[in-house]
Parts: sequence; structure tokens; C-alpha cells
Amino acid sequence: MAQTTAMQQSRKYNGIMDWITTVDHKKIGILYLFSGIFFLLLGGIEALLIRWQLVKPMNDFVSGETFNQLITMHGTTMIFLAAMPMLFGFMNAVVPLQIGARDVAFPFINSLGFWLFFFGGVMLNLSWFFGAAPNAGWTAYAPLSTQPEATGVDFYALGLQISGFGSLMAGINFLVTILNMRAPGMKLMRMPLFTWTTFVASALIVFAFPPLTVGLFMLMFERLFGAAYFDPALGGNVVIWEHLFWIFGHPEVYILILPAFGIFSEIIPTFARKRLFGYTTMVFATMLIGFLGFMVWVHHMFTVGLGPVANSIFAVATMAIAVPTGVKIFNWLFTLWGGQIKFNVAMLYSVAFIPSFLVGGMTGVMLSVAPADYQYHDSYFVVAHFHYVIVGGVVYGLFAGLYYWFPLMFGKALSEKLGYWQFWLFFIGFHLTFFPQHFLGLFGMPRRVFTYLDGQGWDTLNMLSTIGAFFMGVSTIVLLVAVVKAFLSKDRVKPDHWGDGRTLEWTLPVPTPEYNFAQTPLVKGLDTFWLEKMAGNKRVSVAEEVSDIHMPNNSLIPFFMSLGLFIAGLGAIFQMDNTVVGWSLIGFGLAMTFVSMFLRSWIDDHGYYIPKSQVEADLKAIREKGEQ
Amino acid sequence: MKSFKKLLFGIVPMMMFAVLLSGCGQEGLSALKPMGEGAELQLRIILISLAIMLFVLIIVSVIYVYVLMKFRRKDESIPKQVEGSSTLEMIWTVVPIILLIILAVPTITTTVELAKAKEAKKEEEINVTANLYWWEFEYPEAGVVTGQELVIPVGKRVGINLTSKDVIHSFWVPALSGKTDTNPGLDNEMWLHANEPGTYYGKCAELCGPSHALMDFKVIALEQEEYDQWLADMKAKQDENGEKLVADNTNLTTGEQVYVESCLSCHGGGKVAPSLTNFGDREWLAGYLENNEDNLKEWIRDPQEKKQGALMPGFNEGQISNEELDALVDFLYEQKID
Amino acid sequence: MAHAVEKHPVTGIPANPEKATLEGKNKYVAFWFFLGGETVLFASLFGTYVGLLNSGAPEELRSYNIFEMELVFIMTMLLLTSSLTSVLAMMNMKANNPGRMKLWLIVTLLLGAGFLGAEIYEFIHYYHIGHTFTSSAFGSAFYTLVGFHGAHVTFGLLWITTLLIRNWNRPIDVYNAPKFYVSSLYWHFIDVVWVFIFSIVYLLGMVN
Amino acid sequence: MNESHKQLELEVKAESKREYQLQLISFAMMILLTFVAFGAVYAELMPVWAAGGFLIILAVIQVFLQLYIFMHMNNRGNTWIVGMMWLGIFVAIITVAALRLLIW
Ligand code: HEA
Ligand code: HEA
Ligand code: CUA
Ligand SMILES: [Cu+2]
Repeated sequence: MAQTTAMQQSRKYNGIMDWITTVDHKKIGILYLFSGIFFLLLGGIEALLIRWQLVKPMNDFVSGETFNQLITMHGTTMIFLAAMPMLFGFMNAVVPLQIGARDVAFPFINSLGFWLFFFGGVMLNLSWFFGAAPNAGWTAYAPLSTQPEATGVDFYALGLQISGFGSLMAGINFLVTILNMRAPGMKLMRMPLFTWTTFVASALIVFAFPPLTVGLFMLMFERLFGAAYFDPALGGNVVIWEHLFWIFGHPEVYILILPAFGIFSEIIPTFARKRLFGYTTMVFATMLIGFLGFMVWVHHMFTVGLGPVANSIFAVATMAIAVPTGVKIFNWLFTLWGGQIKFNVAMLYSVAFIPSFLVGGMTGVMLSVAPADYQYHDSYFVVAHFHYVIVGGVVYGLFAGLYYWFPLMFGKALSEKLGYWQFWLFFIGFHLTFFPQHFLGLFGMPRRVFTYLDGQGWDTLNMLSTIGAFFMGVSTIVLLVAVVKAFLSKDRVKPDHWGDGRTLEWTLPVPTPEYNFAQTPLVKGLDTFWLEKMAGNKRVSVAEEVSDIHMPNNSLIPFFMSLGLFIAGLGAIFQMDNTVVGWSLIGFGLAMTFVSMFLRSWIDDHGYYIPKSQVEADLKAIREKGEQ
Repeated sequence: MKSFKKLLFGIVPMMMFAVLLSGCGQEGLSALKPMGEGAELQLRIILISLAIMLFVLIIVSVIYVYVLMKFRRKDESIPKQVEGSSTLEMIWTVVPIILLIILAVPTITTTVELAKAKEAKKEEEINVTANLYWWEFEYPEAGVVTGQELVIPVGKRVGINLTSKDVIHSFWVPALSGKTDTNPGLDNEMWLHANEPGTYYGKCAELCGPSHALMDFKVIALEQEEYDQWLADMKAKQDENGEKLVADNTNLTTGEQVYVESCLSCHGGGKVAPSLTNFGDREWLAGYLENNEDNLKEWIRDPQEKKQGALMPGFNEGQISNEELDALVDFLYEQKID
Repeated sequence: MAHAVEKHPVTGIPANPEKATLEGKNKYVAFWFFLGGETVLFASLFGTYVGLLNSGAPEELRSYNIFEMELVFIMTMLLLTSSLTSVLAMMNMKANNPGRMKLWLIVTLLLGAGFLGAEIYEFIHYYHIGHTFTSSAFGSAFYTLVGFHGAHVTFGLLWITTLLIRNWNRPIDVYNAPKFYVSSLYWHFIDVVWVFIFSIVYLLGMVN
Repeated sequence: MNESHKQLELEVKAESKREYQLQLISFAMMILLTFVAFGAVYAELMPVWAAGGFLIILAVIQVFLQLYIFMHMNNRGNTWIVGMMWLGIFVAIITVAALRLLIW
């Protein structure tokens, strides 16, 4: 907006204020990543408590009520507060760099998305301190979730609502970033696969979250204000919630797995030193999975009683997803074929992912066989299936991505030695925990049971499963040690830490300057960095002269906008007990949010410019260090 | 990376061993030991799908192991950059499609077969109503209501109507058939079939509250004649109990009196709480405990202690003295039909 | 972006000021995507409504006995016309006629406010005859769907008002044009939703 | 210079007039469709079974006028916008269909 305003002063803060106000996608990525890891630990502790309760028959470590709270919070936390945010973390940290952009399309909204997620997560977990965590399962089926005494569900409805808005914003932001912010020459079919999967996952977010939003509003209105959508006594229908939840819920699992697929599609070519086999089909398979993902949700409802026609149609539609997913599996295998495979930790996770996810995918197809699902449904077979795909797919992907991009994000590398320990403990623990659960399900053990009688043939398998979970627990502690050790160490890494980097993010100096690229790169093909390296160039070509760089200003508004919703949400929960306090909090919180929004649109914010002289100085310093 | 292979091939046998230890699961409970037509149909299709999966698994594993052994990094040379291969990609698109078509056909036929509840209902019809942590079984034709134990005749498909009084539950008897949800305000139907007489374990398969895990029930299959006899006896006993306890409330034993005062209002029709008409015959108390005097007394004193969230109120000594409790327990164990 | 944008020789501003800059283009695309999401949001509400149509309501409170055609017709006309005036405002914006743009936006606001007033009147009327948010599943679904739409109208009014006041004394430029344009897209979308509401909720509800 | 500027001015005027007419025509059609819908219900012209389909078709036509003419969805460079809107419409349709058909 050069013609509307003079160059403005930059607005900057230090220390913690910098983190609260930052609009830099790299920092927001770090915020997402660490909040995600924090919630992963919480969800993991809940998982360990679940497994401890189930270690032997008729255990009385926790009560049925507490157990239900544990599983609900475990599932909700893991999906919404651990896996998604960690993926958002990598998307933020990496996607703009992969497409040669200086930032995301909406830095302000990026920050807003993070704070909404954060406060939503805090809200959910506050429920523990009010003595009532949600207890109706992460699926929150009505009318169990609308029972008046299940007050924890209030936290579920409002917490997820708030963090859901954040996800929606992140989704739109990535879509626009990827469409509009690409460097010259970065055609769509030259985008790295992680960027592609982020794109498709973001599109899924845009269409999948609205049904959840509506469902959560209805749940909230029914719990707090006496509406009757799900109340048979007033003509309500309990199946409506199930539809809304799963219309969201099934695409959600692809929102989780597609970016993980993207991560593997970056790592495997890098360490096999080979171009991704069948790049074009990989892209189309991703889109096809996303598209089909909207047409299969009824496979979670085979036993609800929708009738043989609906069940058959959705069974077949579900099976269809195996085809594009299979294409991906084989493409990865043939990327490895003929390669020069180097096994470091990131690669180990990627390689271990293939068989683990394969087993999960096969049980998925078995579940899609509707009449067989009458047996599997709501049994431990399902628990085994989804942990095989989620842990063996998404969590492996997150770990692989963590080892792979840690040097880029923090300028330091995680210890490979600790990494091997972490990997093997996790790998063994994972299979030990979840493989026996297939059989538990077939032997008649329902899921979500807080205990079981002995003499049903389930004791040994449960015991094995619990042991496995603790392997994963130890492995997680090793990971934490590795992270702390990396931060304490003084060894800084060089750019292109792995030496085999193929995509643009590896051309950047570490730590990456806030404007990312001093000069926007010129992209010459898929894996442009690799192409340049093969052509003997040390640097990628650039598309522009060094010039002033426009940057967005930091802002406190996103934080307060989210805080306002958080306060209003608490008010909505409290108005059940105390009308005055409740409604004043609602009023105060919403006022805070709306005033923040108003300020945002009232105060012009044109950002500021980093002068050319400074960019040149930075460039010179980096080149003198001989790093780029 | 030798350890990788070693471990991979170490874990699998270990787990196989564990599974062998437990065989195919408990008789009368495991879906892998079907005892009726429904579960047999389901096991059949489970095995079909498993076979297809194993086929895919083997192919992928062969490529996988070969690739990982053959293409480790040996030197710093740059391998050939391959773009793809349309022939290969064609193969791994078409072959899975064929496999899935093979799977889809029996899927659809089995779904249709399992949906034939209407036909079954013409022969025999039972209404199942799920309640917070107990099951109500009604034989509409005979006018009998019972709870916790579902008695069915062997050798034929019994039509079942399912609904719920409160939240969603799910009716599952793994050895006889897969589950069907019981939705409040909505009716569902299914059929159940047992090959031979016996007791089969039933589970509630949808999270319904703190005692979801304890919402077990049993299906008892009888030969047709025995079944008819049982139904007639139940009917007679139920009528007798009803008439005696309601009409003539002067001449009651202590046990009867306590029962009338404290239990009848809920347990009477078998619709608010489980019918106790054949309580003395039952092997289980509250669906999952051994049915003995101690458990029964503890249950009456404090049901929530055994089933968190159960709706039955507890009765302290002020309400039912120890002597009265003894008498009540005696009375309850007299409630038999054979 | 530092690059100067090309101005149209006649109007003195770029031909499509709403997407002449990268920022503007981003906003424009993002807002359309948002509307894609809103489509699904309203579909979920519509689905719930048709699923629960008349469910749990006594005969005298069923759709065909409570809806009144005159009011709905007036509301429809108000909103449809406001959609046109909003188009006219945008055409004037592109032609760099700030005065007429403001005028048409004010007309749009007035029509929208009229619509909102009628809706409030309607709800109060239903409340008095016993068709409320908590009286039946039908009531809940009805108020949720129509109320969500009403909330969108309210938000749209506030939004456009803020934009008008803020930019009252400013020329049209590539900084505020995207804001006006996007708010008008929003306003059209509200009308799109209303078309389905009057067709499916009201007219179809009146067919016995 | 001045001459060509005048020329341009005229072109712009003509173009804006065309656009203006297009918008007005589309508005007139919307009003017409609305009248047809209300009129048909008011006069009870349709059998009950046909009403749903008829009203929905009218609504869909009207909405496309909004999207494509009022909102200029089809402008150049809007490929992704059109694609995403259609995807949204697709998801919307299956959502409504499910909530209409797959409950009982
Ligand atoms: C990341 C998450 C993720 C992923 C990727 C998947 C992937 C799949 N899922 Fe899963 N699923 C969940 C997470 C996920 N799922 C969760 C969380 C639940 C439970 C929710 C709850 O109830 O709490 C669930 C539940 C669930 C059910 C419902 C079970 C029930 O409750 O009764 C079903 C039923 O059809 C199903 C099917 C599938 C299928 C067919 C796939 C497919 O996408 C898998 C495709 C992959 C392959 C098939 C492997 C590779 C393919 C080849 C090598 C080609 C050749 C293969 C063949 C020809 C077979 N899933
Ligand atoms: C992203 C999703 C995700 C992930 C990663 C996991 C991970 C794990 N899950 Fe999860 N799970 C779900 C999603 C997930 N789960 C969902 C959706 C459900 C269904 C809920 C429902 O029914 O509603 C479920 C249900 C579920 C059940 C079934 C409960 C029941 O039905 O009764 C079980 C039981 O074994 C289980 C176990 C585990 C285990 C052992 C892990 C392990 O992989 C976890 C490993 C991680 C750790 C072990 C972390 C250890 C932490 C530490 C060691 C702390 C150190 C701390 C500090 C230093 C502060 N899960
Ligand atoms: Cu009833 Cu679970
Ligand atoms: Cu699914």
C-alpha cells in the first residue's frame, strides 16, 4: 500500500510478549508444535491411566465415571489438541518456505487461529479442575451427552467450538497461501507433496468443520438453553447428532493422515536420494482420498439401523478409498526401489510407517464390510484399527517430521542416538499395545469398558497391551530428553542439514530471517533445490533484486479476541449455576471479542518495511559465514 | 539395521504365541466361535476379507523386505531419478479394484440376509428394551415380561425389536450375532438364531454411562418344547404373583410384605426395573455378579456400590431391617419357575 | 506490495480495485472459500430442520398452521432488493463514485434493518402463540436455522455500518475496496440462504 | 490523446451500462421466480408431492443468478473459487439428503 501510507514504524515486543503478539509463521509454527506436544503428553498420561486400569480384570484403580472421563479426554485431546496442532505446527513452519513465500496469506488470522485453538484446549482441560471432565466419549453421542448431570460436556462443546473456529481459519489461510503466495515458477504441479497434502487437508477442514460447528451449537443449546433436537420426548431424534458428528468425523481422520502422508513423501525421497515415484498420481490420489472422504461417514453408523441399502452403499464407497491409498503405498515402495536409502531416525519412522499403516488400512477395509462390522463395531477391534492408522500413521509422521525439520526450525539437531532408542521403544510398544487388541475385539470385548470380569479369555491380551503402552511412555520420555538436550547443546547446524535436501526450505540459512527469502527464488521444476544442486549450483536462482521487504506488524488483538471467547464460554457454562455471574461473564467476554474485532477493522495496519540496506547486510553476513 | 529385521520378526511370533495361548476366545462369547446362523454368516465374511487382506499383505511385504535389504546406501553415488511408470501404476490401481469387487459382492448379499427381520418376526417376536444398566425382554404374544436373561428357542430365527428408554445402548451377543443399537424414541429390528441349547453372553456395546461395562446379559437357548413350557410357566407364575400380591395384602409373609412395600412398585411390571418372576432361577445378579445371598444383600443395601449410576435406590437398615432383609432374600430365592 | 498497481485511465482506480493488490486478492479468495464453508454450515442446519419438521409440535403449532405468507413475502422482497442495491453499490465503487456507493450501501442497510425488524416481530408473534425454542424439536430446529440466518444479517449490518463510518471521508482505494467488496459478497450470501429459507421452510411448510 | 480518452470513456460507459442491464434483468428474474413460488403456494396450484421439487428448482435457479451474476462467481481467474463452491454445494447436498433420508 505504498501509495496510501508512508512507511510505518514496526511494532515489536520482546520476550513473552513477542510470542503472544507474533504473526511470524515460523514462530506460530513453534507455538503450535509445543502446545501440541504438551497436549500429547496429557493425552498420553490419560492413555497410560486407561491401560493401567485395564491391566487386570476387575481392577479398581479408577471408577467407571472417572474412566469415562479419561477416555473422552484422551480421544478429544489427542485428536483436536495434539495431532492437529502438531500438524499445523509443521504446516506453518514449512509450507511457506516450501513455496518460496515470505509469509502466509493472513499473518494476523494465523495468530488468531493459534490462540483460538490454545484457549479452546485450555477450556477443555479446565474441566478437570471443576471436578467434571466430559464423559460421553469423544463422539459425545446424544442423549448421553445431553444428560443434565454430565456437566463436563459443556466444556467439551464450548472448548471444541472455540478451537474449531481456529482450525477453520487455519484451513482457509493455508488454502489461500498455497494458491496465491507461490514464488515465480512454482506451478501447482511443482509443489512439494507436503504442500499438496496441506492444501487438500485444508480444503477438508473448510467443509468438514461446519457440520461439527452446527452439532456443537446444538449440543450446547440443548444442554444450556433447553432445546430439544435430540430429545425424543419432545420429538427430537438422536440419530441427527451421529450424522453431524461423523460427516465431520470421517473427513477429520483424513485431515490427520494426509499431512502425515505428505511428511513421508518428503522424507522418503530425501533419504532414498530419489525423486518421488509417480508424483502426479500421488497428487491425484491425495485429492481423491479427500473427495471420497466425504461420502463414507455412515461406516461409523452401520449398527445404528439405517437399513441394508444405506449400509451396502456406504460399505462399497468406503472400500473405494483403499485404491488411492494403495497407489500411495506402492509409490513409496517404488521410490525406495533403486534408491540409496539412508536410515536415520526420520527415515526409520517413515519406513516403519508403511507396514504399520498397512495393517491399519487392512483392518479399515475389513471394518467397511458392513455385516462384519456388526461384530467389530464398538469392540476393541475398532480401537486396534484406529490406533494402527493414527499412531502408526499420524504419530509416526509427527515424529518423523520432528526429527526431519527440527534442525530447520530450531537450528539444532535432535540426537540420533537417543532417537534410535526412542524409535525402537515406541515401535515395539506400539505393536505390543495394539496388535492384541484386534483379538480382544473378536473375543467379544467391547470398547469403553472400565473393567471386565475374569474368565472371559481377555486377561493375557490386556496385560500385554498395558505393557506395550508403558514402552511408549518410556519412549516419550526419551524424546523429551532428546529435545531438552538439543536445546541445551551449543552445536548449531548448517543449512541443508541433511545434505540431501530437495525442496526450497533447505536453501534457507538457519536461523531463518524473519522475511525468509532475501530474494524470492525462481523455481525451475519439482524439487528445485535438488535440480540446482545436480546442475552444480550452490544456490537456487532468484527472481528479484534485493529490495525493501514489506512485513506485517505484531498484534495483541488475536490474543484478546480469543481470550474474550474463552471468558464468554466459561460464562455460558457458569450461567447454569449462577445466572448473574454467568451472564456477566458472557457479556464481558463477547464485548472483549467484538471490541477487538472492531479495533482490528478500525485501526489501519499497513505493516512496515525492512529496508533494503538491512537485507543486504544480512545477506553479506550469511555469505561471509560461508553458509549459503 | 539388522536389529530392525530381528525385532520385526521377533514381535510377530511373540504375539502369535499370545493369541494361541488364548485360542479363539471364550466359548459362548467369542465371535470366532459362532453358535448361530448370524455369527456364522459374519465369520464367513470376516474370513473372506481376511484372506484378501493377507494376499495384499504378502505382496506388499515381499516388495518391502526386498527393497529395504537391497537398496541401503552403500556409496555416495546418485541413483537414477525415476519419474514413474504408467504400467506399474495401472497394475496397482486395477488389481485392488478387482479385489474389492470380489469383497463387495458377499458384503452386499450378507447385509441383505442379515436384514431379514420381518420374516423372522412372523414366527417369533421378542421386544428388547435397554434401560440404564439392565435389559428388559418382552414376549408380546405370550404377555410375558422378563429381564437380564433372554430365553429363545433354538433352530429358528427369532425376530427382535429393539429400543431404549433412556440413552443409546447396543445389543450384542457375539457368539450368536453382531450388534444392533437400541435408540431411544426409535425402533430397530434384527434376528437372532442359536444352533443348539446353551447360554450365550451378551454385552452392551454402546457407551451409556459409568456402568456401561457392567451391563451384561445372557441369552439362554432352549429346545422348542422346553421353550414353550418355560413361556407358559412364566406366564402362570407372573399372573399368580401379580394376583396374590396385589389382591390379598393382608395375609403375607414378612418377605412378601417387604417385597410389596419396597420393591413391587418398580419391579412389578418388569418395565421400570427388571422383573423378578424367575429371580431364583437366575445364575447372575444385576447381570454380572454371582447370584448369592451375600451379593444380593449388599446389592439391596447399596446398588451404586456395585453399579455406579444404577437407578435403583439403596435401602438402609432404617428402611429394611436385617431380619426383614433375610426374609426378603428368602422370598426372592423362592421365585422360581421350575 | 510495493509495486504500483495500474490505474484505469477513466476511473482513476484499478479496474478491479478489490483484487488489484495481493492482499486484496487474498482476501477475495479467502472470503469465497469461507462462503464455501458457510454453505455446508447452513446445509447442516437445513438438514436438521427438514429432519425435525413438525416433530413434537401439536397440530396447532405445526408449520402449516403458524406460518403467514404476507410477512414472509415482505421480508423476501426487502432482502432481495437489498441484494440489488448492494450490487449497485459495488458497481459505483468500481466506477469510483464514492458518493453513490455510500448512498446505495445506506439503502442496503435500511432494507436489511427492515428485514430484521420483521423477523423480530415474527418471532415475538410465535412466542406468544406458544411456538418457542424449547416447545418442541421442531421449534428448536426452526429457531436455530432462521436465527442463524438472522444473526448473519445482524452481523452484516454491523459490518457494513462500521465500514461506512470508517471510510466515510476517504477515497476509494485498493486498501478499502476489498473490504467493501467482501462485505457485499457476504450480503449476497445471506440472500442466497434466505432464498432457501423462504422456499423450504416457509413455502414448503405452508403446503399441507 | 484527448480523443482516445473520450473514446475510452465511452467504452467504459457502454460497458457499465451493459453490466447494469444484466444486473437489472437478473434482479427482475429473481423477483419473477419469487412471485411464481409464492403464487403457486398461495393459489394451491400444486399437488403436495410436487411442491417440494418445484420450489427447490425455483430456489436453485434463483441462487445461481445470485452466485453467477450478482456475485460474479464466474469471473476470470476464479477457477479455484468455483471449484471450492461446487465442492461445498456437493457436501451440502449430501448432508441435507442424509439428514432427510437416513433418519427415521
Ligand atoms: C488417521 C486416521 C484414520 C485413517 C487413515 C483411517 C482409514 C480407514 N478407516 Fe478408519 N477409523 C479411524 C481413523 C482412521 N481410519 C478412527 C479414529 C475410527 C474410530 C472412531 C471412533 O469410533 O471412535 C475409525 C473407524 C473406522 C470404521 C468404523 C468402525 C466402527 O466403529 O465400527 C471403519 C469402517 O468402515 C473404518 C474404515 C477405514 C478405512 C476403509 C480406511 C481406509 O482409508 C484405509 C485405506 C488403506 C489401506 C487399505 C491400506 C493400503 C492399501 C493397499 C496396499 C491397496 C490394496 C488394498 C486392498 C485391496 C484392501 N474406520
Ligand atoms: C491422535 C490420536 C490418538 C493417539 C495418539 C492415541 C494414543 C494412545 N491411545 Fe488412544 N484413543 C484415541 C486416539 C488416540 N490415542 C481415540 C480417539 C480414542 C477413542 C476415545 C473414545 O472412546 O471416546 C482412543 C481410545 C483409546 C483406548 C480405548 C479406551 C476404551 O475404549 O476404553 C485405549 C486403550 O488402550 C487407548 C490407548 C492409547 C495408547 C496406549 C496410546 C499411546 O500411543 C500413547 C503414547 C503416548 C504416551 C504414552 C505419552 C506418555 C507421556 C509421558 C510418559 C508423560 C511424561 C510426562 C511429563 C514429563 C510431564 N486409546
Ligand atoms: Cu448400555 Cu452400554
Ligand atoms: Cu471413518
